[in-house]
Amino acid sequence: MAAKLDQGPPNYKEMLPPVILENYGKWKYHEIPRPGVLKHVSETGATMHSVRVASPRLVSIDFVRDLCVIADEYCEGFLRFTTRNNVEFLVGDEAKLNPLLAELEAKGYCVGGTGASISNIIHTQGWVHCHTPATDASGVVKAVMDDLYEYFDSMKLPAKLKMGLACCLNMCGSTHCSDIGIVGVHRTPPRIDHDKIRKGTEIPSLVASCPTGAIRPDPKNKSVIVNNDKCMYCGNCYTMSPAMEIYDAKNDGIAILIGGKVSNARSAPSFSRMVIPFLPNNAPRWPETTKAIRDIIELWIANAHKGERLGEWVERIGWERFFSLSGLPFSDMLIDDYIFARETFRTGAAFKY
Amino acid sequence: MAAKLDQGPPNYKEMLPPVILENYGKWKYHEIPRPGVLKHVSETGATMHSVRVASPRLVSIDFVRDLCVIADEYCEGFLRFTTRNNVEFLVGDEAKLNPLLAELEAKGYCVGGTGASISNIIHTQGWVHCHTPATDASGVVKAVMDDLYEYFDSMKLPAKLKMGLACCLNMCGSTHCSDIGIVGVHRTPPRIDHDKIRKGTEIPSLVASCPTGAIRPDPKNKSVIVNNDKCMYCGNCYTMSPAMEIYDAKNDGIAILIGGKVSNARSAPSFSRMVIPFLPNNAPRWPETTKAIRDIIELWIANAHKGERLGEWVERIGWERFFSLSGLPFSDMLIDDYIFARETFRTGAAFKY
Amino acid sequence: MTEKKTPLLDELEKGKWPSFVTEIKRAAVKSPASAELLQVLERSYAERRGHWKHGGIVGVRGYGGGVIGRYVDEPETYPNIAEFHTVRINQPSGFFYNTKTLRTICDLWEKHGSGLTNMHGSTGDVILLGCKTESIQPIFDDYSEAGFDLGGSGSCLRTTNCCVGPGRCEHACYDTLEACYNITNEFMDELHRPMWPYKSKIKFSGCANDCTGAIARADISVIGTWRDSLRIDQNAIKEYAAEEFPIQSAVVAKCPTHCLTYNKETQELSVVAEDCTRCNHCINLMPKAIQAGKEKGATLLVGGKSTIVQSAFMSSVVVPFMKMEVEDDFEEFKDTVRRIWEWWDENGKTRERIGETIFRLGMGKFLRETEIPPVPQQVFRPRANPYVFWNQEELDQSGTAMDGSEVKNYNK
Amino acid sequence: MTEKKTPLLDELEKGKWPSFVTEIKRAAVKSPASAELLQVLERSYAERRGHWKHGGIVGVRGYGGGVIGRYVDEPETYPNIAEFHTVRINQPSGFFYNTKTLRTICDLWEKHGSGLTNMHGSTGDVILLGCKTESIQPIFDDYSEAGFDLGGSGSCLRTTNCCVGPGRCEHACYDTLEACYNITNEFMDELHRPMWPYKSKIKFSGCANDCTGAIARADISVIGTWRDSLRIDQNAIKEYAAEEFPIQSAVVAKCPTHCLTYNKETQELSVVAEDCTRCNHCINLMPKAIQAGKEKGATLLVGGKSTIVQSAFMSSVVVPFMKMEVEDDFEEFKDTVRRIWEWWDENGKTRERIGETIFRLGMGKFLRETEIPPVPQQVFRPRANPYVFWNQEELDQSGTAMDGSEVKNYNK
Ligand code: SRM
Ligand code: SRM
Ligand code: SRM
Ligand code: SRM
Ligand code: SF4
Ligand code: SF4
Ligand code: SF4
Ligand code: SF4
Ligand code: SF4
Ligand code: SF4
Ligand code: SF4
Ligand code: SF4
Repeated sequence: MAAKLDQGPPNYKEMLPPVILENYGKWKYHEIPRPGVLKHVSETGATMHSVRVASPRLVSIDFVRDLCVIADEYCEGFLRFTTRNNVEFLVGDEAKLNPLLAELEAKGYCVGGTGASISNIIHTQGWVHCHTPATDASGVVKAVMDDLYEYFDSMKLPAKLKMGLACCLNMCGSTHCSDIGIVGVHRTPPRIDHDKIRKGTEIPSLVASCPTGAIRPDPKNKSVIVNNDKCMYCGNCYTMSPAMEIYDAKNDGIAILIGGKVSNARSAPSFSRMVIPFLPNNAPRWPETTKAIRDIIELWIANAHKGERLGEWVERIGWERFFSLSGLPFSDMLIDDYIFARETFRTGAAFKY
Repeated sequence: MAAKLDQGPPNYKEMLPPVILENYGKWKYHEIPRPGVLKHVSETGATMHSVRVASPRLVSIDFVRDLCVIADEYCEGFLRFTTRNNVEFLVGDEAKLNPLLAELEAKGYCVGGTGASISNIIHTQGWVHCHTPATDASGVVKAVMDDLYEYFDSMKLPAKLKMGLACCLNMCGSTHCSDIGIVGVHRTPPRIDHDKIRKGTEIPSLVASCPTGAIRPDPKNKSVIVNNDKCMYCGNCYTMSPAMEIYDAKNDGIAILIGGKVSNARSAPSFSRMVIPFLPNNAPRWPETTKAIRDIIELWIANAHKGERLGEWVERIGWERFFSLSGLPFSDMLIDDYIFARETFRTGAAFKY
Repeated sequence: MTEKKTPLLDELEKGKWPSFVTEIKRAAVKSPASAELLQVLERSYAERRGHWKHGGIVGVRGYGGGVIGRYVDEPETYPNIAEFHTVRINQPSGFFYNTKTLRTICDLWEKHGSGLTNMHGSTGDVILLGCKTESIQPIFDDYSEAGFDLGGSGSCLRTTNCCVGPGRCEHACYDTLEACYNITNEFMDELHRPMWPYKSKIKFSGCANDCTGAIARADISVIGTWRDSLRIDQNAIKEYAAEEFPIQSAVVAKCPTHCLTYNKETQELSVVAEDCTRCNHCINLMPKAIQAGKEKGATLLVGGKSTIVQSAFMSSVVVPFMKMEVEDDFEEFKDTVRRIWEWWDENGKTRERIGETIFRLGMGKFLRETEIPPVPQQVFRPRANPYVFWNQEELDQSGTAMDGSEVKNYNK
Repeated sequence: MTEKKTPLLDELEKGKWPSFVTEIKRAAVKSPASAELLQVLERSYAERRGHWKHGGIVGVRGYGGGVIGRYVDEPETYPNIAEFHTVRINQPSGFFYNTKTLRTICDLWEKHGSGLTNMHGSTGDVILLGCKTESIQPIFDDYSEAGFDLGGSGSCLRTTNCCVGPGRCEHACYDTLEACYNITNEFMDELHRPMWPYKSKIKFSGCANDCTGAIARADISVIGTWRDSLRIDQNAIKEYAAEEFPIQSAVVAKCPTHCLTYNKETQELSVVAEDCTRCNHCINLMPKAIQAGKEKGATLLVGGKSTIVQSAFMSSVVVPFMKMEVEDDFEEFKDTVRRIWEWWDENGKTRERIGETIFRLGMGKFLRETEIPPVPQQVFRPRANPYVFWNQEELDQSGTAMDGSEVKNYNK
């Protein structure tokens, strides 16, 4: 049979377990009987348990097949993934819940990520597959989640904590509105391969790609010139042309942004804000990064009101106070100087120390 | 004697009444025994009464001389003006307070403007003296203050109400952070007098003056061309060159902005926001403007909490709710499309109707 | 190959969290490409840099995207991953699967590729990670036959995604799963054949909790809401009270608009409906007692994206409330979004996301030209500057077009 | 002249508020220029447009500003106001006057000009409204001899002004009157001889109430504050309580940082000092009981201005706390402001206010180059984008300057 064009994704209706088909749109409320387990109750009185299991996201097909075996046994052959890449086993038959949990435990699966916990980190390709990373993705995630595991399989945080990791400023990992964003950053200007430029780069597009106007054409050379003083190492020129190599092993690393959120609950969605401009790429376990994140989280735990997201807490106490409490050094690098800088300036004479 | 260069302003020390000299820096608290009268009490126990009197600001020297006569009689020859151009009689001898008030009343002076009242309107030159006005200044102020007089000589508002009027977008009247800003606006592009341009205008400066890049040089003509579609009638080109006549009697008028403040008390200083893009220049008494302002003020009075500035009230209930409560029409003209527009967009899914 | 040492990566097999290194090793058992990936990754860990080159153009007949080209920088050393492209397979709505489908994905991927996958990519696709150029068409053919289709890449509509919605959530204000499926099918051409200035994403969240992060991650963010008043079940409130749930401190005190009042005596909770902004907080905390209103639909927000080039943007409100009904085939949504894309297609510069185009040209112009009514819900607050554009045709123009030298003589 | 009718303006003599029309009429009795002003203004009211032309350059020997040139557009019809310039006279600190000084102002103005004045202009000057070109120098000479000096106009330091401060206000955290006087005298050259890209204004407010509107209206805004904890007099609190002053609802509940607690039993008010942002609200409401701390000074904010060209800016914090002491001659302030102006003078474009220059070039660069330490008080919040400039000299540069074609060979 020939391939069909534009047939679209498989129909989700075929992917729903019977308990969902029967109670579709009728869910009334949920409870979280224990970390990692959601119990949804329908208007009809029916219940469904979802068991959330960590995934490294970058998985082998054998990992997926293992999941299938479990789903066949306990979930009538159905499961789902979450928008944070966790696995959710959907248990229509309550009797199967405890056996499932036992099996998961036996096999070393990590159950958690519900309620006031840290769930999986949304992340990206890093050194595994992308061409512009300033850090790895999966490795940093692994290191950070190992360190914070106690907050994944419990629900003792002030509120949910959503983390994102992006290995470069393209920010595929949605770090810009995360409670904690881990962002791979370059710190040196691109090195130009003039030969490559001459071979295939569309110079006007390349020039236009630079947000700060650091690149200008060099007609004599049939290439371009970068004004290093204007460059802020975003790498967008490299996205446009492979001749603008941006990685720099000695100087690439990680920046930490905090306090973003996307839900509308209580407070409006907000951007994450930079609090640490650079941490080194200390592979394989990025100890500076894991420590910095843990310190921030522990400060939040110690100081936030119950129910207060990280950013809500910082906004309540004030960013200046966050810096004095955390002891993190403040520098002019943390002060915005890009397009929307003005709204960050303190246009008022009231502040803390 | 020859004129002295750079001698600076008269020394304020010679302008202070004895009671101030004696209690300088020692004031402990104040009370407002009645509208328009401040009673300041010093650490030393001394008191001083200040009686605030309205001024049209544009005054004759005879007006000033009249003030002097009063100050000589009741205030040992001292008085001051406020940052809102009111007059303040400084009474060191409490016994003179009531006689002063009686005389002021007899002579028809307006006493008020303290506490939770509307004080004088900071304003500008208008048709009296400036070359760029889109409306008059003093006349609008007179019409508005006549209408709102009951709020000047009482203190029954939820909070202070600070108004500013600027007769053009240069905004000399500090309307950009006022509870209510009255701003003269042009609505049509400049008409170019090419002869005048050729005679004296520096074309590059003229081109550079346009915030939206609407003006471009026309070398053939030795003049400039205005792209009317890009022009938003700010008049900055006219400030640069008299050849760019911007006034247009048929279309000039007034815009109303509300909700700004400058004090840091409770909430941070904030900009005024446009709620009415245009009202006609119905001289001599601008009835549309006086009514629009009264309506806004009465809505505020009816709905605000005690102590809540106009902008604080609107921010609490939400601007969308202000529009539904006030019945003022909302249009795309009220949506920012200038440099800092982005921060005004509602990046959230929570709002009222 | 597999016998080569990976001491640095091995460190990442320690610890509680599941290890991607373990997963690559599992794949490496069967796939020489995955084995080489392990080697090149170990080298990246040592050198602290990536080893992948810019992707060339690779693809599938009849499609303009769906595959990301990827080449290792030293093909001589790593011949098995000289080409190591990814194929994006459009996931089913809500990431629901039956095991049969999942196994099909695995089996086909075992046949053609590295055996490594991301379940899922950040946008939503099933990411088949690593295959040769020559395999791309066969991969597509096989998956297509099995009922799958490609996701998006390039300057097109990207793979849409949605939250679990009515499938398992009491908060869903519209059918996110059906919306995602139906609308994806509607826009097959836009998804598969890049035609726009840049990419455009849609994410469907069933309520203001926005579990897909739509407002930050999608150009078109569809967030469920309701139009009337939320509903309170006073009996259920009493049950919460009986369980000593902190109604006052956790719910009432944190309502951002202070529109809830709890009467401790009567154990009743009341709401000033017109003050509620539908933030969902109280419903989140007391789902048994509080629920959305009856008139349900969605808010349409536009412009979200990450940092490059003009800074990160969040979507902002364009249509405060629209019906999202299966019955009428999501007509209003489709019409509106078509107008929006058309406008962007005409006005956007190359590599300019729609949020940037709107910002550059002005929200007013955008609304006028897409015929979307301006309403105060679109802004947090009105403009602070008086720089209003006036439609000159609506003004008295009897003098404005005149030559400046004659200005004196008009307006009299 | 005076017999001419002004029916429209006459309407503005009605009503309670004092009438500027009446004032012009009073001046018109003695001044033909003011009489003509009345006529031209009546015409403006009828035609709804101004009748003044762009000012030419007029001035005083040895000064570059202080006078605004103004010409009527029909000099033939209105010969007495063919030239109708204003002279800006620098007011005494706090707008305090003895009647002798005021009478001198009046007498000299009666001699030379229209007899109309603004007490005061928006910036602070005594505005002498309307005189002929030939009178300007004599006006200056006479006023100068009487102890007055000109205010600013053009691209210079403008006339500074201040609130009443310690002269009559319990809130003053530094001596605004002396600061304004002393600092004005220090910067005579900057005030009188335009030398900068554009105008620069200073306003001195004694506390966070900002009664001069400094944050909105001055490039350099000096706002009084304190560094330690505010002081509460518990006895005075009890007196307020006795008078049934609503301490809880009016003060405590409106403290923006929720750092006040009122104990109704003991009638004591306490503050969590490190949480207080010194907004002044509680002090405003209970001045008998609450006062500023002991360590007083000012916050220096920079960049305020109105709408033209880049939008209105408010000043933003540059130095959170500086001493403002008469004893040391306001040294820190003067030094800092000199560095700030120098930087702006070097970097600003023509007609670019300092706030716009800082915005264009970046706050980081501004702080580095003026040697002002970066502190979190300068921002509401840190940057949301990761676009940080790094000082390349502080990095390991062993590869960065290389040619791109050799990139492969470095970083190994
Ligand atoms: C499964 C999932 C949806 C899906 O389609 O996959 C989901 C499911 C639920 N979310 Fe969510 N949310 C999911 C991602 C999100 C996201 C997006 C994200 O994580 O990137 C957000 C927005 C994050 C943000 O604001 O930055 C999100 C913000 C919420 C909130 C609002 C939290 C807040 O107070 O700000 C709630 C309400 C609550 O928890 O009370 C919520 C509530 C819920 C409920 C309780 C809804 C329900 O009644 O079923 C579900 C269980 C939550 C739990 O884990 O405790 N969900 N939820 C996603 C699980 C991801 C994971 O594996 O951890
Ligand atoms: C006389 C004057 C200062 C001067 O040097 O001339 C002055 C004097 C006082 N101000 Fe003011 N303010 C004066 C202009 C201002 C301004 C600037 C302006 O009006 O343009 C502001 C900032 C306006 C804004 O925020 O938009 C201002 C914001 C305040 C506030 C803060 C109000 C608030 O809650 O937001 C207070 C505190 C209060 O009233 O409780 C205050 C308090 C005071 C006190 C009570 C201070 C004191 O203890 O002596 C004085 C009497 C106020 C009254 O009238 O009730 N003053 N005050 C100015 C009178 C102008 C007038 O004629 O009406
Ligand atoms: C695979 C994936 C990361 C992942 O591991 O999950 C990814 C990978 C890439 N993204 Fe992305 N993006 C992915 C989701 C995102 C997201 C998140 C989202 O969609 O929710 C974002 C942020 C949201 C947004 O759209 O702005 C994102 C923002 C970007 C950008 C910056 C776009 C911008 O306007 O700021 C680029 C740069 C570009 O388009 O040239 C980019 C470009 C890329 C490229 C194609 C690199 C490039 O410059 O050509 C990456 C290919 C990596 C590779 O070789 O595999 N990717 N990218 C995600 C797609 C998987 C999927 O289809 O499901
Ligand atoms: C007289 C005065 C209005 C008044 O009636 O009080 C005034 C009058 C003029 N201002 Fe102003 N400004 C006056 C205070 C202000 C203020 C308020 C303040 O200083 O607190 C502002 C807003 C704050 C600021 O500085 O931004 C102000 C912002 C402007 C601007 C816009 C500047 C900007 O950067 O946005 C201009 C345009 C210009 O400089 O070319 C301007 C220009 C002008 C000119 C010189 C017109 C021009 O384009 O050349 C006006 C001369 C009128 C005349 O013929 O008498 N005037 N001007 C004020 C000065 C009196 C004094 O010295 O005391
Ligand atoms: S964040 Fe950057 S490096 Fe990472 S996957 Fe996306 S484009 Fe590639
Ligand atoms: S890295 Fe970014 S800022 Fe630097 S030259 Fe390239 S595009 Fe411009
Ligand atoms: S606001 Fe405009 S018209 Fe009015 S005085 Fe200032 S510059 Fe002149
Ligand atoms: S009025 Fe303003 S926008 Fe219009 S041409 Fe002149 S400077 Fe440009
Ligand atoms: S967005 Fe709302 S409807 Fe969708 S899963 Fe989250 S809570 Fe449920
Ligand atoms: S939905 Fe939000 S705003 Fe509405 S009542 Fe509940 S908590 Fe308050
Ligand atoms: S700013 Fe402060 S010190 Fe100055 S007058 Fe106003 S309240 Fe008093
Ligand atoms: S000064 Fe302001 S922040 Fe400080 S205690 Fe008083 S009201 Fe609260």
